Amino acid sequence: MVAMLEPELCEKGATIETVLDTPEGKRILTCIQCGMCAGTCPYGEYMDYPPRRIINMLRRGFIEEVFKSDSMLRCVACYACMSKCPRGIRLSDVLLPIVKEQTLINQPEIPAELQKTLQNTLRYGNPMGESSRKRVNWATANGTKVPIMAEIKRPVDVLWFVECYTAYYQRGQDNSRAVAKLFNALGIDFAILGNEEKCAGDCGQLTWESGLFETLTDYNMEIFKKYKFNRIVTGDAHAFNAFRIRYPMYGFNYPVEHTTGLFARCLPQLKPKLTKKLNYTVTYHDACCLGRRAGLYDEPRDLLLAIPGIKLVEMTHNRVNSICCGGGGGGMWLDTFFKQKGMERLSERRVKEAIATGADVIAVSCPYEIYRFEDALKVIPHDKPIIVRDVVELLAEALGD
Amino acid sequence: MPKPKIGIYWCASCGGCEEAVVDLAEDILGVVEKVDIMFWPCAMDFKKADVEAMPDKSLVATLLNGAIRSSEQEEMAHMLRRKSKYMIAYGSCACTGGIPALANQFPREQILRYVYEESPTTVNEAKTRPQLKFAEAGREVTLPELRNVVRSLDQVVDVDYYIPGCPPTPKITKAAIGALLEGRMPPKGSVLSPDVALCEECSRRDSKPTNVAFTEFKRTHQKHLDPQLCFLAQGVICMGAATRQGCGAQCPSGNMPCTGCFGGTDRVKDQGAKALSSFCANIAAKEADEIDQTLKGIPDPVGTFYRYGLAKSLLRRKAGLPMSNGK
Amino acid sequence: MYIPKKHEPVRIGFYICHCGVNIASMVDVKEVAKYVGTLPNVVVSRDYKYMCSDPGQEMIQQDIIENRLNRVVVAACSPMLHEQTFRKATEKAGINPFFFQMVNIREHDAWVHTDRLEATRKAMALARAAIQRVPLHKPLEVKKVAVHPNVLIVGGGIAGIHAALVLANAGKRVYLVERDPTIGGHMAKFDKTFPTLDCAMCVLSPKMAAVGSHPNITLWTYSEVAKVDGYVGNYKVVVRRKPRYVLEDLCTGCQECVEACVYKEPKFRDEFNLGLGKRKPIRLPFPQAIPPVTLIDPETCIELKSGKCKKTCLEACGDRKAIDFKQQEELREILVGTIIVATGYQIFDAKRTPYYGYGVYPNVYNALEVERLINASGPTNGELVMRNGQVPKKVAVIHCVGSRDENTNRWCSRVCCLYSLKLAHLIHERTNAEIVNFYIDMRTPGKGMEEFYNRLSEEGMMLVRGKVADVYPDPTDGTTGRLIVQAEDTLMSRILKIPVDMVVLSVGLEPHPDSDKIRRLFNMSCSSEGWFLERHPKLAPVSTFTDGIFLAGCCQGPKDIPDSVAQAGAAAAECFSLIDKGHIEQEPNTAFVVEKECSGCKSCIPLCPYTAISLLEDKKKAYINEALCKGCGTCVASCPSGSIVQNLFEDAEVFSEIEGLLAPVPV
Amino acid sequence: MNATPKPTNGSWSPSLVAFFCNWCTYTAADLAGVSRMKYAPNIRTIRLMCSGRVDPQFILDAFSKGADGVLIGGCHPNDCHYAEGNYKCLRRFRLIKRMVADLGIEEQRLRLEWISAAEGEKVKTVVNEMVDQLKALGPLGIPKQFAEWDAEMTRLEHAAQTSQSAESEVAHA
Repeated sequence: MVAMLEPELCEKGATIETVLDTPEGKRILTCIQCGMCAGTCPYGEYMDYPPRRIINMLRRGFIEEVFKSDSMLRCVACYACMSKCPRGIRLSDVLLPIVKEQTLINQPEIPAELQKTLQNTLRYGNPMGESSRKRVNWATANGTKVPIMAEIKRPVDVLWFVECYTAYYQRGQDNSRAVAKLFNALGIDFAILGNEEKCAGDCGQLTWESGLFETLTDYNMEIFKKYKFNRIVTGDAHAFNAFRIRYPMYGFNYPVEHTTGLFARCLPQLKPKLTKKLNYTVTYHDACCLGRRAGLYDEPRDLLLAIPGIKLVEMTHNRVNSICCGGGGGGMWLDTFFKQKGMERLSERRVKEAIATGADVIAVSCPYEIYRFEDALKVIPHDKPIIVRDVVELLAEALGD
Repeated sequence: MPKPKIGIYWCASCGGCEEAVVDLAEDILGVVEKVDIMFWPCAMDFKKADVEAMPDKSLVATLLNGAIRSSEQEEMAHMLRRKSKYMIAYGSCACTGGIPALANQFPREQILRYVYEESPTTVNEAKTRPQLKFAEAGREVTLPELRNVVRSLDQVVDVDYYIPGCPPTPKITKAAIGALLEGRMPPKGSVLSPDVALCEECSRRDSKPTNVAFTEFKRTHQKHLDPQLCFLAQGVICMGAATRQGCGAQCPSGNMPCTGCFGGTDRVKDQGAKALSSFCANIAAKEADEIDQTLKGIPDPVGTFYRYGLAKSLLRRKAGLPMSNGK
Repeated sequence: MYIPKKHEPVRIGFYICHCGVNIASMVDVKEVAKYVGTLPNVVVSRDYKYMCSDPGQEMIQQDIIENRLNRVVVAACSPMLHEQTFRKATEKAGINPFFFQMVNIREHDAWVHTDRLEATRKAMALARAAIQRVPLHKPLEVKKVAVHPNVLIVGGGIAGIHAALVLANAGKRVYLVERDPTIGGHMAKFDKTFPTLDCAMCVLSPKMAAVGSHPNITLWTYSEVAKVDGYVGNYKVVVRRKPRYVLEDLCTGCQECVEACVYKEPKFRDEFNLGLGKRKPIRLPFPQAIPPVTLIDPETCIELKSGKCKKTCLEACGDRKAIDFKQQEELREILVGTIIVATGYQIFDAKRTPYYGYGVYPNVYNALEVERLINASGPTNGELVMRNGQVPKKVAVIHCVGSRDENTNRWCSRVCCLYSLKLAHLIHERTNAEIVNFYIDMRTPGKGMEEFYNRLSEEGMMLVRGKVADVYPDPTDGTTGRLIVQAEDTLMSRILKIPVDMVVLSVGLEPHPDSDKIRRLFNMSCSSEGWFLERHPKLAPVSTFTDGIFLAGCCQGPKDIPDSVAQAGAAAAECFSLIDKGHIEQEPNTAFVVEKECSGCKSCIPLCPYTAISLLEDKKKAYINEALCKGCGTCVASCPSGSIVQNLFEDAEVFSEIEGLLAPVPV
Repeated sequence: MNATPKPTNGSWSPSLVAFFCNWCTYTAADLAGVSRMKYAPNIRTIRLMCSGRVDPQFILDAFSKGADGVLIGGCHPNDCHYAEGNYKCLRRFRLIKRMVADLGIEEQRLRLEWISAAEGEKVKTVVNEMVDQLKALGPLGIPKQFAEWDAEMTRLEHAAQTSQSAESEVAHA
C-alpha cells in the first residue's frame, strides 16, 4: 500500500523564491528525476513542463521559463504525482500551487470560463454566480426541513457545510437531500449555515488564486466563530480537502469529516436500516481528495457493500491509481481550453473504464463528478444503460421509507 | 578534678529532644553526677549572659536540638559553637532539618499568612503580625526574625558529631555521652549510630519476600496493618532500608513503618532519592501509564521521602521561591 | 550523613589529541591543555597530533615514568575506539590500566558542533570531569573467561554455507541452523549469476554437498533458534527442530515415497518455485536439496490431517522405515562460544506498489519468479512460458520496484540493476523477445559490472531512463493479456506507452518481517530499516554490539553474492580470532555488595536480570556472584543504603564527574 | 524546525547534563558524530553502562551543581542490553519527575528518551529540542539560589553545601 501522506501543515507564506529554503524545499532538492510524476500525470503527455522538469528548472535557476508556458493550466490537482513520488515531494500541496499562481500571472490571457468563475466566486461566494440569497432554497423546498444555525439559536453536534454544487444544482441537491435523510435516520443533531455559507474555496485554492482563497477563508472562519458546534461535516470532497489541508493554516481546528467517512463510521447503526434491495452492479470512482489525499479508499466501498443487492466491480484504475474526473484544480472550468488544445476530457477517459466493467452505476463521492460523468456519458457510446449516483444517494435510496 | 561542663539548647524543634534527655530516666542522675550542666534553658535557670561570660571552649560539648530558622537560633548556635569543644547536633532537626524543614517547600510569607491569618482556628481580623521591634512607653522590645530558609545545624556552624533521631533514643544518647566522657570519640563528622540500614535490626526483615513487585502503594491509614509482616510486603512505604539503624526498630515494633528519622547512611548523599530509587525499581509495571497508576499511592513524594531531611537533601528547598526580607 | 570519599595523593597526566584536524579544527586543544594544567592534581598536560599513534602512546609512557604519574586522562575520540589502546599503553608503563580515563571530544564534541568557542568550552568541561573522577579510580583486574570453541551459524544461504565451511575445514565444530527444509537460500533459486553468467547451482551445489557431508558440521535444517542465553564465549542456545515426519538418519533421499504418494499428480503450491509449480504433500524441496531428505507437509497430507490415508508412502519406504507420522518437535540445547547470524533477506512484495498490477495481471512477474521460469530445474524446465502458455515477444523490465521510495523502502537494493540486465539478457537469449529496461539510475559498481552493462548495451537492449508509473491492460487487446507500460522517458521528455506481453518487476531486497524478533533473540541492534546493525560501518562491518555475535550476508544490508561470501569469510575469521585466543577479557565493571554495610533488605535481589544476586542465608546479606554479573549497575542505583559498588562507575566517581562537568570554565 | 541553536556569546546558555547508556544512546551519539550531524553544544554527557544505573541522586546532584536540564538516554523498551534496566529507569523517572516538579523544577528540565544505537538523528533532534526548551525556560540556577539563601544568614561558619573537590584537591609538591 502506498503510504498515506499526512495532512501536515503547509507553509502558507512560501513563494517561488523561498520555497527551497523550507522543509518541503529540502525535499524538492532530493528529486531524482525519475519521471514518475510525469508518467502518472493524466495530462502528462500534454505538458511541456511536467513536475519533473519544473523541479529541475527550479533547481537550475530557469524557473521563469516555466511560467511562460501554460503547462500548469493542465494540472487538475489530482494528487497522483504527489502520492506516487518516491521522494515524498508534496507536489500538489506546495510546489505546483506556487507555480500555478505564477503561471496565471504570466499568461497573456486566462481562459475566459475560468476567469468568469473566479470572479463569480469572489462576488457571489459561489462559482456559478448564483445569488447568495438562494443558497438555502433547496433546504426549504419540497417539504425538506433542514435546521439552520441562525434560526435554531442553539449549539449543535454537527455543522453541515453544504457547499455550492450541492446547494444550487439540481443533481447536487439530490445529494444534499440524501445526506439530510441519512442524518435524520441516524439521529444526528445537525444544522447548516444557510445563506451565510460561502464556497470553502478549494477549487480556487488549487488554481492558486491565493487572494481569493484567503478572502473566502477569512469569511467562513468568521461565520464559524459565530456558532457553537462540535465538528464540521461536509458532503463536498473539495470543501473537506480545504478544511483538512488549508484552513488549519488560518487557525481552523475543528474536527472535520466527509459524509462518506462519517457514515462508514456509523455503519453498525446504519446497516440495519438499509433494508431496500438495490440490484445494481456498481463501480466506484475514487475522488482524488478523499482517496489519494485522505486515504478514504475502503470507507465508500464498505458503504456500498452494506447495501443489500449491490455488487461491486473495480475499474482498471482504482484506489491510489484512480484517474481524476478532470474537474480539480480549476479543470471544471477549463474544458473549453482543453478541447482547444486537443486534449481528451478525463471524464471521458474515466467513463470508458467504467463502461468496460459492465456496471449499471458509477458511484461517486464528490459533487463535481456527477456532472462530469453524466456529461461524458452523453458523448461516449455505450450499449448498456449506465447512470451516475453519489454513494450517499444510493444509501438514502436503500433506506426505504 | 572539676566535672566536664556541657550545654543543652533548644532551637526549631518540637521539644521532643528535650524530653528525650529527660527520658534517660534514672540514668539522667548518673549523667548529672558526672557532668556539670551549665546551660539548659528548658530545665534550669541559666541566662545567656552566663554562658557568654564563660571562656571559649569551656564547655566540653553542647547538645543542640532543633533546626535553625530564626536570627536568634543562628546567634545562639554561633555563641555555643564558640563556647564548646564539641558541637553535637542532637536529633533529626539539628542533623538534617527535621519536620520543620518541610517548610522549605513554601515561601515564608505564605507560612506567616497561614499561621497568623488563615488557619481555621485563628481569629485575627486586624491581621496583626509579630513585629521585629515594638516600642511602647519608651521601651523597645525585639523579636527574632524568622528566616526564609530552614537549615540544619551544620549549614550554619561547624558540627562535630551527629546524634540522629526524632527524637534520639536513650540508648544512643547514653552511648554518645559515655563516649564523650571517656574520650573515645570517633572521627569528626561521624553520626553516632551504626552505619547500616534499619532492616538489619528489624524483626520483620525475614518476613519480606525476595520479590515484592509493587502493584500498589498504601498509606498506613488505608490498610489494616499486619503486625509481623514486612511493611513493603504489604505495599506500605517503609523507609527502613534507606535509613540508618540505632533506634532498635521502635516504630516497626509498634506496628508503624519507619519514616526515616535517622537519615541515610554515610554512603548516601540524598536519602529521599535513594528510597525513591529502590521503591520505584521494584514496581511490577513496565508501561508508563501502569507505573503512574501504581505511583498514585505516593501522593506526596517530598513529604514521604524527605520527612526529616529536606534541608540537608541535595536540593535543600523548593526552587524559585521568593526571598522576602523580614521587617 | 554523606561522607565524601577521600583518595590518596595522585599525579595526573592529561593528553589532548588533535586527531589531525578532526578535533583541532573545532576545539582549541592548546587552550584546553593549558586549562587542565591548572587543575588540582594535574602534573603534566599536553596536546599532540595523534595520541593513538606510537609516538603518542610513548609520550604517555615516558611521562608516567619520568613524572611519576599514577593517573592518565586522554581526551580524544570515543572510548569505543581507543579506550583499550590507552589502557594498554598505561599498563605497559607499569600502572594499573584502570587508572586511565578517556574523554570523548571528537564524536561528542568536535564533530557535532559548529562554534569553536562553545566546543572548546565543552572540551574543558568534559576534561575537568575526568580529572575530578580519575583520582577515585581503583586498580582493577581484567577477568578472563574461556571461549567455547564451537560456533553456531544461523541461516544456510550462501553466506552461512561459506562461513560454515571455512570454520569446519579448519577443524572447528559448527552448528548450522536453517529455517527451511534445505540449505541454499536464495542463491539456489537463481538461474545464472551476474556478471559472469555462470550457473548459480553449478557453483553452489558442491558447497551445499560439502556442508551436508562435513564431519565437523552439524546441519539442522527445518529448525529455528528459540533462545539464546549467556555471553561471548559461552552462549547457551536452544534450537527448535520442527518435525518433517521423515527421519533424517534413515531417509536415503530416493524419493520413492514421493512417487508412491496417494496424490498421483502434484497439486499443491510449490513454495520453492514460488507457486509457479506444484508439489505433493511429501516431497524433496528441489533435486539438489541438502539434506537430501524428503518432508511431509502436515497441512496437505491426508494421514497427518485425518489419519485416514492408505499411507502408500510408508509402503514404498519399506524397511528403511524413514517415515514417522508421530514425529514431534524437538528442542536441542547447545553450547557455543561465538555465533554468526546470516539470516538473509526477503524480496519486496510487489503488491505494495499496486500501480504495477502484480497479483492482478497474470503476466506481471517478480524477478525471482522469472529466475525460476528460466531455470532448467524450474517449473517449466527452463522454457520461458507465461501463465497463459505463451512465450513473450516483448518484455518490460521495471527497475527499482519497492526500492529508493519513501512510500516503500528508502534504500537502493544494490543488486537489482545488474540482475535486471542479467534477466533481460537471459530472457532475450531464451525467447528472442524484445526487452525494454526502465531504470532510474543505472548502478553498476564492482568488478566486471560496468563491463557487463556495456556488453548488454552492445547487444542492443533498449534502456529507458524513467520510473514506470502505470501498468494496465491494453484496451485495444481483448484476450492475450497484453499490457501497456506507461512511463516518462526522461531523456526525451516524452510519455511512452509501450505495449508488452510480459512485465518483470525488479523487486528490491528487504529485511525479514521477523528481523525484530531475531534481533532480540541475539540482542543485536537494527538500523531503522530493519537491517542488523554492524558495530562500525567501516572498521567493524561484521561485528555487532554484542560481543561474539557476527553478521554475514544480506541480513546486514543488500549485497551481491561475492560480497556476501567475503563477509562470511570475515565473520568466520572473527570467530577464529576469539576461539584461537581461547579466552576473552571482560570489562571489570561488575558490582559487589559491601557486606558489612548491607542491611539484608533484599531490594536488589529481584532487580538483577541475571539472577547474580542472592541472599547469604547465614549472614542475611546480599551477595553478587561476579561471574554472573554483567555490570549494568541497576542494583547499585537501587540500593537504598548505598551499599553496593560498581567498579568503574562508583557513586563517588559519578558525583565527581557531575561536579567537574558543571564547574565554570575560564573561556 | 530543528536547526542547531546558535551559541550565545557571553550571555547565559543552558547547561544540559546527560546520562547515556553505553550500548544504545552513547553509541547513537557516537553515530551522530561519525555522521557529522550538528547539534547544540550545551550538552555534557556522562557515560553509564545502562540507564538502570542512573541513580536519582545523580539527577538531583546535577541540578544542585548547576545543570539547567538533565537528559537520560536508554535503549528502547525490550531492547535493553541488560534486558530490563531501562524499565527500572522508567519507573524511577516517573516519580522523580513528579517529585522535582513539587520542588519547583519544571518538568521539561528532566527528560527520558529511548534512543537506539542507530538513531543518531534522534540524539540531534532531542538535544536541540531540549536546549530550545531550556532556553525558553531560562536558567534554573540552583547554586545561585543556594548563595542567595545563605546570604540571609549574618555569617556562615560552615559551607552549607559541602564541596567534594575542596577536599580532594591535594598538593603535589
